Amino acid sequence: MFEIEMLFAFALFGVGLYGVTSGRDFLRILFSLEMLLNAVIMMLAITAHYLGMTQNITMAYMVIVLATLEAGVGILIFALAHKVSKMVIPDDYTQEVI
Amino acid sequence: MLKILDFFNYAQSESLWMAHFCTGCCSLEMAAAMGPRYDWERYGYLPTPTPRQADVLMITGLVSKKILPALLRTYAQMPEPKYVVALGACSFDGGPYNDSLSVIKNPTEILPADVFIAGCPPKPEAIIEGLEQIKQKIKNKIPSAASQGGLWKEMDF
Amino acid sequence: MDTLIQAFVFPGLLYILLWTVGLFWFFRKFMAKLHKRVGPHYNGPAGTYQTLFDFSKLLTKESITPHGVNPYLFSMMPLLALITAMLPAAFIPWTEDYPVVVTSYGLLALVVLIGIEPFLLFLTGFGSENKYSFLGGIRVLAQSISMETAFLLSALSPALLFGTMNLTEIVEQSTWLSFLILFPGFVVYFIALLGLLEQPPFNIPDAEQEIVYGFYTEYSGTNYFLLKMAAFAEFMAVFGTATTLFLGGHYGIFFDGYIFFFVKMLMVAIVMMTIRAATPRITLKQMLSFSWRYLVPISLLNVAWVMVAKVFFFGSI
Amino acid sequence: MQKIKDILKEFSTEYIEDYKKIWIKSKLTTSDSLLSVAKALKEEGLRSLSTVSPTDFPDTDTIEMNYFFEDLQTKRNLWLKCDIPREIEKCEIASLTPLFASANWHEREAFSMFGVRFLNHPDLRPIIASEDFKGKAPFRRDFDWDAHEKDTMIHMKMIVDAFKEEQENNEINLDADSSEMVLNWGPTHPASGPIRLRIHTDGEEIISVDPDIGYVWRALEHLVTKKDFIGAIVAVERLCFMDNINSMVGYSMAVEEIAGTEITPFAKWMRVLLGEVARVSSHVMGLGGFFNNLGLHTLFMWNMDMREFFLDFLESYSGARIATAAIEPGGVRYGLDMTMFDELQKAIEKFDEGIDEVYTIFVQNPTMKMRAKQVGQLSADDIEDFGLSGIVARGSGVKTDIRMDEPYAAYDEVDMEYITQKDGTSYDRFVMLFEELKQSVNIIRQAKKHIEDGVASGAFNPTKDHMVKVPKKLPKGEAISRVEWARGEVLMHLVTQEKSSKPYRLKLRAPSFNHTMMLDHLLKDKTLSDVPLVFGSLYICQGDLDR
Amino acid sequence: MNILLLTIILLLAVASLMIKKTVPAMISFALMMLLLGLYYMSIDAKLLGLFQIFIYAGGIVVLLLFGITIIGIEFPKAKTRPLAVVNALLVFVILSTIFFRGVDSLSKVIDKPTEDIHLFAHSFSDMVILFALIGTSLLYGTIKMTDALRSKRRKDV
Amino acid sequence: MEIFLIYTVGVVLAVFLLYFIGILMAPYAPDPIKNDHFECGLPTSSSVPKKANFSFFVYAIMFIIVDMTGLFFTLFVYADAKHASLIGALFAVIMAIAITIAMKEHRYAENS
Amino acid sequence: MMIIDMIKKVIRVFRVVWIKSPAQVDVRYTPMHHPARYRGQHTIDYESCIGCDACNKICPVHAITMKELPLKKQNIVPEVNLSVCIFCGLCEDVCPTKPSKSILLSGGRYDMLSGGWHEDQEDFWVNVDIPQSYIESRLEEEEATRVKKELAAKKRKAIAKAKAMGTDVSKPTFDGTPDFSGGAK
Ligand code: SF4
Ligand code: SF4
Ligand code: SF4
Repeated sequence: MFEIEMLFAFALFGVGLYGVTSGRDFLRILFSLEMLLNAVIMMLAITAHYLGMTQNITMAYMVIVLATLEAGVGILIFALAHKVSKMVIPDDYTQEVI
Repeated sequence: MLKILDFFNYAQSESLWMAHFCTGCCSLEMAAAMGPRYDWERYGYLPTPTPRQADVLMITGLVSKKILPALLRTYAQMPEPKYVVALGACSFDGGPYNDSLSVIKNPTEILPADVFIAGCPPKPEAIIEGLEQIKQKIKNKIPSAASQGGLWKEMDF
Repeated sequence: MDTLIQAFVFPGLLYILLWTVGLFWFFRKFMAKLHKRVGPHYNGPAGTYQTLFDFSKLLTKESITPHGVNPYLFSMMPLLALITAMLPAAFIPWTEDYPVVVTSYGLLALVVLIGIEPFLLFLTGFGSENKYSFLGGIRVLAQSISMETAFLLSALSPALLFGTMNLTEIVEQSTWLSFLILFPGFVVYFIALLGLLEQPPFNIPDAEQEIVYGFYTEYSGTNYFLLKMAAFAEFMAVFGTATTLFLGGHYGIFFDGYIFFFVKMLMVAIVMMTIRAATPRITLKQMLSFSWRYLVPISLLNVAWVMVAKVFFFGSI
Repeated sequence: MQKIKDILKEFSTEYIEDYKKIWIKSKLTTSDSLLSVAKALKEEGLRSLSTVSPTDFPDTDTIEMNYFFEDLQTKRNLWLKCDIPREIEKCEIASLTPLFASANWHEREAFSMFGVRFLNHPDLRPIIASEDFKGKAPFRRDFDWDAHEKDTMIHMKMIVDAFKEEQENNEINLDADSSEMVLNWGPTHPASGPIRLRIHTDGEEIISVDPDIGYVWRALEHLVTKKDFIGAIVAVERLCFMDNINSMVGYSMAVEEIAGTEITPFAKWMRVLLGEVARVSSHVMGLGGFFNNLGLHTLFMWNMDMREFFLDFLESYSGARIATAAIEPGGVRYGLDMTMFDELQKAIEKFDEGIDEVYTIFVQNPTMKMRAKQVGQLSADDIEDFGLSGIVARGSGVKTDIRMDEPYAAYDEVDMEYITQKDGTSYDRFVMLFEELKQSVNIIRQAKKHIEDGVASGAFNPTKDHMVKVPKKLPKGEAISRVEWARGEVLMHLVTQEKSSKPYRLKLRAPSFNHTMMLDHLLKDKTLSDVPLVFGSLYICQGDLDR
Repeated sequence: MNILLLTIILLLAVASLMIKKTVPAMISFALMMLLLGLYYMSIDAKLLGLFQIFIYAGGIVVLLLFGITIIGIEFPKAKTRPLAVVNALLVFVILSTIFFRGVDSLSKVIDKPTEDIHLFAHSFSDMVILFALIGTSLLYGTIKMTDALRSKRRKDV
Repeated sequence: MEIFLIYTVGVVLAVFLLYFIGILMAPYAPDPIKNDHFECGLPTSSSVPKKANFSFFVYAIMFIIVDMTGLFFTLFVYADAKHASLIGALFAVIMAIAITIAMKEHRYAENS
Repeated sequence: MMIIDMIKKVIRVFRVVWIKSPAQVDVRYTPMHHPARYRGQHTIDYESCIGCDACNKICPVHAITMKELPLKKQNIVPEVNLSVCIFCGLCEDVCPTKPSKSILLSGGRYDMLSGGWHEDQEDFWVNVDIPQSYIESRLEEEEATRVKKELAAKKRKAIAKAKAMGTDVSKPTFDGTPDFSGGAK
């Protein structure tokens, strides 16, 4: 079980990586970032469960906090960039932001 | 099964909600009927903000040409089953404004009502009495008048 | 079998239906009383059947799906809203031995479930393709984010005081002293509750005079019935949480029992209704600034107070 | 007064004469000098243009334009006339809108009703009249509305098409990629009544407001010309049913002036009494409506309870709760049975009981203050420029009240004072309503006492004195009468022909028309939440807005 | 059971990236997070699971909805890069290889509870002050940034 | 956990039961005008915008931060040492001050 | 401070709970306020009506139609379409009959309902049911008056003649008009 669930965590990481690198719109990029972080949380949780590393869960809380802050800042940056250059897909940004 | 249907029919008749729409001065007496002295909520009537949740549309008197499309559209946008009450002389033939340029002279011919309450404006007692008649109509399973005919079906609005 | 009964009878469907009908009746009657009116009167004793009829009628009315909307989203949302609104009932200790689920994180689960509701309401507004609904949806979003934080923080204060998030334990440990310590928290909770339930002065999302009926505008018939029921189930959940957390649950004066729980909930409802009858609506901007300038800092300070009180007065450490 | 005459003397006029106490009546020989006259008058201090009233004379082939200028500070008024040709192509006159902001909608109204074109008007679109009267002049004497009537269905289609066309225009004008939209506020709306505000918003923020009115247009001005002098009260009282007595008083005064009848003191006092009762019943509802627009129905309900008692008195007196038809040219319609005063006494007691609660709970309401003190600010300059009146004007500190400026009925014997507030915000208007309510009840008390004393001393005979006969046929003449209506100043301009039994022309200048004009001014850059508040505080009734 | 849950999660994750329409994508993302929370609960990390639901369904989704309402719900089509798939696959393979090579050295302890809820308050509580500082500075920065932008726009207009 | 799942399933079933009763009993008569959007009884005056002008973004960020604070307090529930409790209280006070200052700043920036 | 203020207001509103609502009467059966002068449904007294047509002329909305009677003097009697009438009471005011008006609104009924169809409203009349016997009796009366008049005319002629001839006229030549008015009701 342990191995298979870890495998899923890696797969989620892969999906996240795909989303970040495939040049989509900002919403998907944020999704993917969340997925990347969630893969990490998953790994932490699984190791905590199967290997008894209790402190990993506390680490996972921290990662959640991090993920949230990151989402906040990310949205902010995208919103500001959108206001300036009216673009939705980061690859299309041509103007200087602010 | 029939009993259940009867129950729902009874429920329908006892809970009439009005669309919030005023076209003329009769709505003043409608407000009075809502007020503390007459309090039509005692009988289960309730005004709702949108026609989407209403059962009864009140033609509150005067219907001018410009508001007729809004009236018909409001009626059309109410969900089935729906009923119409006409208040005041205006809703029959324009009442005191019969000689006027801009009122519709035959609102009930365009949108037939189930009950007409005469007066100008009718007393709140009369309004409540008229709504009781609609309750009776629903209990006797009489289909609403406007669904039976009327010029509104041919009109474009 | 037992759980089926739970799902359909006691804190489940039938109970919630009864509650909905009864609360709607009570609201109308009490509001009428404050308006110097009588309220529903001629249908059944003191008009008690009136709201039953109302709901039956709504259930059997036509539900309109406007064109241009996503029909699945449009009719799924009321269902989801009702389901999410009914779930918290499982966590609330109605009587001595009656939470369906006893968990050590009951409080958090309640807060989470109550917090999801505005998001669904936002989607109802967003999915209706109607301007009023659209504005209403956005207002729901803005309002819920400002009120939810205060709600969460004030709801946490009993847990912080008693050192547990198990609702049954919270009820068991509550005393007069704890009530006094938690009183500021209760006030904040109450204000946040008004905001979360969209009650005056915070009934901004469905402000009739501004944006016809907010996110309810396009809903009719069965869908509206479900949404309305969800709203009342939400009322129940929030009142129940208030009673559990701050007012000592089912504990009574001479004996304990559900009746006290009920009475306490009604008391919360009465206060809410009276506020509703005495305060006009404020604007979205004022609500936001009120919430972020006063409510949230006060709720944070309240948390600090509770933690200090825990150390120095309550003596649990 | 003399100064105005001096100014007028510089231009060529047919006559300059005194009319009533505070009016000057004059006629210009040509319409060309209108603009320069107006400019001079504005400099002199006549800053508000009350209304523009064309009268159609097919016999002499002219349209007579009547301008009513007012000076709210020193109470000098001017009635200026001039003739313009009647043919549709040549029927034009210089617009006064650049000088007098209040002329805007009045000129548009004259344009859509009489086909008078105003040169240099910034926005000369038809107003009030529905789409099917576009390009026609329905109020001209020779307009054949029987023929017009035949195509009602086609006209309906025109009206509907206009709505759809508007939508398409909006779609084109709006940036599809932005958050801007045009929102209808009304007519099927819980708070609006039959009016539509086209609100151009960006999210919650308002960019502009364009009131679309005419949803209850009944063409009352046209209607009265089809009824005889007594039957016309039926039309005039329907100006707005909230306060119908005072509008009938105004009309009756105009008729009496032309007929040269003097009514009895008892009838005068009855007019004061009934008028104030009607004002109370209107104000009480206005107070409730104001709070209704804030989402609080309690005050409305309580006030409805209070109002019923006043209506009871009206019903006992006249036999109808609302459509009383109780004032006729020549006096008041019914004699008075002194037992009716018991009911009035009950109403006053009820009022005294309730008003305290209203004050402490609602007028002093902190939430309401917080909201209403920030929006809807009108300065005294705005009031004069836009010709506002009634509680709106007094809320901004302008001392104007026809009951004292130009006392009619028995108001010269009534003991009363100007009530004003300083700031002119929505809150001040609300307080004004409340204060005036108290004032009105005070006047009712005075009038009641006066009548009771008069009856006791035998000066009045309540069953006989109420009417003097007014002849059925009036001589040729022209009169204006002003009354302080619940909502502000109503000006009636009545024209009669020789030996006719019907009014020839009646112009009703209703206050809500000017107040609605202010909406755009007040709501720009505010948020959507302020719409009902400001709308409610301007105390608009759609009945007299559209007429 | 867990495997099924995880499969659904993975599918939803892919779906949320692939669905064109915004709102359904958002819903599938939220659902995925919800299921992930349930999964954590099922492996005995209850608080973590609740946090997951709370933060994601309550916080981040709302935040993203904010973003959507500002930026607009309709996005232009993006050109996809086929290389990204290869890239992601490669990373996945490398990660798994590394993991499977070292997995034998890990010793499984089944009986120990997953969560120690007291751990945080015991040992890490001082950290929150750090968080407070970070949060405060973030907030301050945000306000400065938005306001700078707004005033810039105001000057432009 | 299982009880909760069964309860959930029961609730879902119940709600769907209600829904289907409603759908079965209700009449159904669509028509183009009825299905048009409600806009105060007139044809729609413009289409629904696809985005909102939202000047409240700051509040969203604040919400996230306070939400995180709430998360930390949830963990503080299990604090059983004096030290930890006092740290928590300090944390709350700092956050309160931070939000107050931020709001002041925000209002100042709004009004300037 | 504001919160305390608000709480005070809330408490004051709450005090209303002890006030009894004025809505205690079931208004379906009893009106709340029904003064003697209430202008409701018309009653038309066909006996006293003199058929002067004044009410028809004054009515601002043309609600009154005059029903033709086969009588000579009182040849018309008003009938009112309640759908059109606006209950302004002008017809009552103008009616010249004394002491009681023959078209009477005062004290009328308040609930006037009809079916909502346009046709239903078109025949929503206050009818005057004039029994045939009344008409007959009036006819006879008229006949009698006519006869009387004729006789009087004859008499006058005779008198004139007689005067011309210079005879005494103080005594009628014919007396005893038969009483036809019995059985009018
Ligand atoms: S019937 Fe009378 S009260 Fe009613 S709308 Fe017409 S005029 Fe007004
Ligand atoms: S009450 Fe008025 S409307 Fe009715 S019949 Fe008499 S005069 Fe005509
Ligand atoms: S009812 Fe009166 S006014 Fe009418 S015809 Fe008869 S007598 Fe004349």
